[in-house]
Amino acid sequence: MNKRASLLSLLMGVFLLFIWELSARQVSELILPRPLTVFTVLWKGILDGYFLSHILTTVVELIIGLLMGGFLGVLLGIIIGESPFLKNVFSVYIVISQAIPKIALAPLFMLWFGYGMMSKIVITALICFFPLLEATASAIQHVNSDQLTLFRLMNASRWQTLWYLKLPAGLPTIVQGLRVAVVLSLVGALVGEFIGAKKGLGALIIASQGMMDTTLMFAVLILLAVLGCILYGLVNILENQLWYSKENRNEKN
Amino acid sequence: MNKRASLLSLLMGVFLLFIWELSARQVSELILPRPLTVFTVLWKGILDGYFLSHILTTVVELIIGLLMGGFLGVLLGIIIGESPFLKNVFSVYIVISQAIPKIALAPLFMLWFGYGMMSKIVITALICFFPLLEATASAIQHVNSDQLTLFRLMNASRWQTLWYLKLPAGLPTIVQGLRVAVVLSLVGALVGEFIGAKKGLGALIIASQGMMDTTLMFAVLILLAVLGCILYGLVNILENQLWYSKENRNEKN
Amino acid sequence: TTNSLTIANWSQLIVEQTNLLAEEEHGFFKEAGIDLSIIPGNGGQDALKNMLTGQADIAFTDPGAVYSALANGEDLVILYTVYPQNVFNVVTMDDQIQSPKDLKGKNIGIYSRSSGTYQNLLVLLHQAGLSESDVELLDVGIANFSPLIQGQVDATAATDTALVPAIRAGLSAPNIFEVRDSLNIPSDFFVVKRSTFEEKEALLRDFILAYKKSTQWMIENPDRAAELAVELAIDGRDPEINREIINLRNTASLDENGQIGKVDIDIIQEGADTYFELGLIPKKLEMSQYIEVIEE
Amino acid sequence: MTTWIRGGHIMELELQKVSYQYKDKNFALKGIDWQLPTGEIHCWLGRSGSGKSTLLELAAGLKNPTKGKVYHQGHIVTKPSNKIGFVFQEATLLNWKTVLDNVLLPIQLQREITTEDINYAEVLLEILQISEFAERIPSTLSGGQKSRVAIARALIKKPTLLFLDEPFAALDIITREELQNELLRLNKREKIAMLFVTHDVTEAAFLADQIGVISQGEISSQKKSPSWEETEINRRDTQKFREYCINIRHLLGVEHE
Amino acid sequence: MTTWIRGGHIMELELQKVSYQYKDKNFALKGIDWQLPTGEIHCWLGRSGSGKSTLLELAAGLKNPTKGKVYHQGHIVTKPSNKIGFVFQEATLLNWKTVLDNVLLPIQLQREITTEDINYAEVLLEILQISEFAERIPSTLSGGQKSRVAIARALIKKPTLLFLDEPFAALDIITREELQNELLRLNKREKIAMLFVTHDVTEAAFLADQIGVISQGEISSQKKSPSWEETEINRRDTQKFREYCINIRHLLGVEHE
Ligand SMILES: Nc1ncnc2c1ncn2[C@@H]1O[C@H](COP(=O)(O)OP(=O)(O)OP(=O)(O)O)[C@@H](O)[C@H]1O
Ligand SMILES: Nc1ncnc2c1ncn2[C@@H]1O[C@H](COP(=O)(O)OP(=O)(O)OP(=O)(O)O)[C@@H](O)[C@H]1O
Ligand SMILES: Cc1ncc(C[n+]2csc(CCO)c2C)c(N)n1
Ligand SMILES: [Mg+2]
Ligand SMILES: [Mg+2]
Repeated sequence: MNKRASLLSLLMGVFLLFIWELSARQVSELILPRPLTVFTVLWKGILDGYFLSHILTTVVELIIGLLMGGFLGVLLGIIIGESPFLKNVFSVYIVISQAIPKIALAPLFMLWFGYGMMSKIVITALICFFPLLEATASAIQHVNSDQLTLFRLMNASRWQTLWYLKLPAGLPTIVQGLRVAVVLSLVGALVGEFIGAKKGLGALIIASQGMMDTTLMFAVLILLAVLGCILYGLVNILENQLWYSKENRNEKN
Repeated sequence: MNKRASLLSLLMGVFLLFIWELSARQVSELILPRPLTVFTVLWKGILDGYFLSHILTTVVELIIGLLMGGFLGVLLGIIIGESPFLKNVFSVYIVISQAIPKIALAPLFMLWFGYGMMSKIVITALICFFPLLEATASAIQHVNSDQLTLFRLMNASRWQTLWYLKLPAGLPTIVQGLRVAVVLSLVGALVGEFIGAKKGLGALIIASQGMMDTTLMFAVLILLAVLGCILYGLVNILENQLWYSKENRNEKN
Repeated sequence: TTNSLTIANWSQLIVEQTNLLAEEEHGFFKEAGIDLSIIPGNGGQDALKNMLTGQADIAFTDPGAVYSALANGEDLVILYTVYPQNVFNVVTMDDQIQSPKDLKGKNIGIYSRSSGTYQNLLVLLHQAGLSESDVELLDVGIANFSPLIQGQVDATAATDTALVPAIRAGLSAPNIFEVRDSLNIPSDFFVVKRSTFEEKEALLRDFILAYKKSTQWMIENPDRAAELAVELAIDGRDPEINREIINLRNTASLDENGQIGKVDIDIIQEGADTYFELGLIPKKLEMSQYIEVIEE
Repeated sequence: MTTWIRGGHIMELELQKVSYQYKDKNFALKGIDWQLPTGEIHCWLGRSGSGKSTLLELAAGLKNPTKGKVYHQGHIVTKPSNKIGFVFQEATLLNWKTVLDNVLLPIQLQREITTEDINYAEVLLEILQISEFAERIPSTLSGGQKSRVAIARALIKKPTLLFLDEPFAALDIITREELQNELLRLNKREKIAMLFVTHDVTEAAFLADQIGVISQGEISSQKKSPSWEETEINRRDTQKFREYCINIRHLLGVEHE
Repeated sequence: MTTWIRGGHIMELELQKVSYQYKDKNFALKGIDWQLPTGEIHCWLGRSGSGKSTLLELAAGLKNPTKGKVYHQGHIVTKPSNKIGFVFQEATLLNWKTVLDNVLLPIQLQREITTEDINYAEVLLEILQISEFAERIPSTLSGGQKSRVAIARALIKKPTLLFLDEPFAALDIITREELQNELLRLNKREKIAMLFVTHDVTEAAFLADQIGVISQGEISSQKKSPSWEETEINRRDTQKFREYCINIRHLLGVEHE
């Protein structure tokens, strides 16, 4: 079954490559280079290590940003999910933090966090914390009321109810938020690098645009796609370690 | 209670304005203009109708994009949530669609969807469908197994189980996805306008940068913030119409 | 009969292009039987690409983009030099820096590595015997002059028009090195695909003539243009700034001899050679192949 | 296929050597045979964890046997048919629907709801003494009220075969006995066959035409009821009934009366 | 505060004119008085929906009365204290913990779990006949097994006051009676006071020192038990016990025996 899906997925990939090839024939190399050209450049760049430092830079920014943003997201999500009062106080500012495009504030980020990795990390964190915040807050708010009564009975403190009930019960929803956050963290790191970076896949995209080296740009896009899939896959692997995925497996019969 | 929260929220706003004023005094007008200057420009621009057409353009793009993206997100979320097989087939391509920065593909979007509103709408839809997809898929997958058995007993078709069980039961999670999607749709419309637009708040940001008119840009950012809060508020109002928020109210005593 | 033509612009519809935007009032192109539309873009490369995809007939773009496209095998025709004058510069407030040579070892801000500020800075450095490795470049994005004001960089690469609001915002006693004083590569061209040129040569000629007329109009009526820009240009809120910008573009539109739109093959060739030497394009170009001079 | 008529009875349900194992292999039902003729009520008793609920789900087609076969009216069963009703051990109501809508749900999934359906639902709620809660949300009901909503929901489609898993466990004696009477009446009037799991010996004695005791995944004994002459309501007070109850207790291994 | 000693008894629990209304005002408990002396077992009976569960939650401090007061050992109660145990009508187990961890949960929330705790949990599981399921996930248990896990969880903290809401409803007679015996033994040994809601008259008769009948939000009658001379196990077979049961039935309004 899983094999068949992988096969079909592969087939779809081949089909998309085919579409790509066909479209590429219609337009200039500068707009859409052919798959083969792109993969050749990609392969060369991988072999001679050209991409390595850029990938590393982006990955580091992304991971640190994701950790910071993830932590912040879960934390704020807990606060907002726990206290309707604080929710009313903060949510406007959280929404504002998302509605304002980071690119527009680039000079401030650069001023506050310098031109190095830090500003990229901050932007990544800022972009990816929101889905986790919403997921966590929602998960915490929609707990089974019988279980809540049980915890009240056991005289559980707020923290205990959170830790032993709300968070484990809300895990599926939180992981779903993480899945979105992980993908957004890639976008975040890239946006950060667009603003002014010497290294990183985002910087490479900008540089390739300057030289109108569309082939190189597409090679970078493929790297990004692979990176995105790896990150997403990691979340899936993590999820498979969690109790509820085992539970579901048990129940099916 | 709610009044106190609003008050505190307002106080926090005042505090942030204060910080803004202090920071603005430290740096050049070009980086961070003073609040008063910004609000003056904002107020003038609103009074003389300067912002109107830009706001309208962005709002139209955003709403159509959100509707399209929302529909697509829920639909794909359902498909992926319902069929682990199709999930395995598609999820790689969905992640890729998110991992690749839309800005890099600007000429292709222009080619396929024209340089008018359509390309902005498509980008908006593409950016905002993902959180809804993940939320819907997750909601559908984590349904109470007793209720599922009940529906099997009643000989419910797949669609009925979806419509009468999985979707209503998953509504809190889906609305949470919508909350993220709505905010991302604003980002999407903006990104769409960054790649080349004659009108819209995104176009205005780019223009203000060209003029080095940071004050104007901040006025636009404030408009964006307000727009984001309105959208988010609308989702909250929508949520309050739904059964589960009433339910929760009932249970508290 | 009217024929429609579309320009792929390197930017949105901005003040410096008021001559194009004044079409409604003055109908320079309509007179020539041309129904003109303009596609906004985000950079010269975008403009060129939007033209290459067939979205537009003519690209309003910078030499860097044209050289790159040619080096990548596109067959283009340069019809017209929109701004014979190079409008890029390097600005510093450091008294130690008296000539481009003094930039050695300094921090210099650029917009981004895909922008004209980068390419033209390299040209300036090259003419001063320096290279990219002799300086520390900082992509400051839209921050433009702010890092300079904040002291985060020693100099910043910009354009003449960007300097206008900066000086108004209090950029004091700047030391300005104009790229045109080193090597006056033109700022922008009208470029078409060769196939378009062959198909619509007559129409393109009419277009160029109409464009020249519009430029002439703006040179003659800068005040009216500045007024019009308030309505027509997305960045035209302040008529005074408009006026300054229009003046700058009016100047840039004229070559050394005070002529509008003269195509100078030699400087275009020299530009291509310099771009190749700087590694900005991967091969040498024979530019005369790609230039069709439209005479009146 | 020839097996569904036995000794002149039409079999509503037949289990043939049904075996079942949960994935974790901690528990197994082993080769269970059972026949439920049309219109009869059979009760299964047995210790907690002996496999009653599992067997009921197998009989309803909710689970598929690892070995053996299940027939409804002579047709092999692989999934629940539209002619059955099932009262689960846990009420399992939808909290986003009113009580009435919960009851009508099985109809809603099959066809347009008519006023007749609504009337019938109201009759059922009346019988189950919960009509005043028709517009309530299930989460505001008491335990016993919830379990009665689930019973109404199982009856709404007028099934010919009804499975009940301890349906009255959360009810007081009076309600319980009233509902037992109603169930018996329904059974006689509509000829609904019922498979009824209970821990209450009196209940089983009162309702069952036949009793089965399930013990560690096997049918350890079964017993036909005596034929009753009295009307149902009074039956419970006869000596014969009491003796029958004691009989069943013995089958279950209860030592005292 | 002076009210907690009455006639020489120490009151473990006292309800003083307790009234309660749900938000939707469909149901109300009206001015209920009750006293549970230390070490006694009191049983509440009553029709489904009469307010037993609500009253139990009020008595435990899970709900706060609209009017009136609740005292535990003379102290006014506004939230559940650490000395009580509660078996809810629905088991409410955490599916991400094993049975053993579910049982140990109340300890875990209070302090570090010791080997003694684990040993005691295992003893409880043994008594409740579910030790073999210690490492299982609750969702794989039968209805009766789940309800027994909830009982073990309520006992793990060795409460001095125990509330039980139909705890044995899902159990077969044998297990049920065995657990009744255990409960009584526990009560005698540890002097745990218990408030026990049940629909089973025999159960109430067997366990209770005093019986209360709740009817439409009020205590309609109450009755002290006779004093028993025999050992518990045999009590159920005596004529006196049977008569007492019939007595209770009459209190409930059941007509036949
Ligand atoms: N959350 C609630 N909101 C409104 N009414 C409620 C709520 N919970 C219970 N009720 C009503 O209060 C009454 C008493 O409920 P309670 O659960 O106390 O009954 P009970 O005696 O325990 O019944 P049972 O024997 O069926 O468990 C019932 O009529 C019920 O419908
Ligand atoms: N999903 C499951 N996975 C593994 N084992 C299970 C599962 N469900 C039930 N069991 C086991 O199967 C046995 C029979 O369970 P079943 O629910 O049929 O018992 P029962 O006779 O209905 O008991 P009760 O009277 O307590 O409801 C039990 O020992 C139980 O632990
Ligand atoms: C007068 C004038 N000013 C600025 C630019 C902008 N520009 C210069 S080079 C380049 C390509 C990379 O961005 C762009 C967009 C221009 N074309 N013409
Ligand atoms: Mg069972
Ligand atoms: Mg109750």
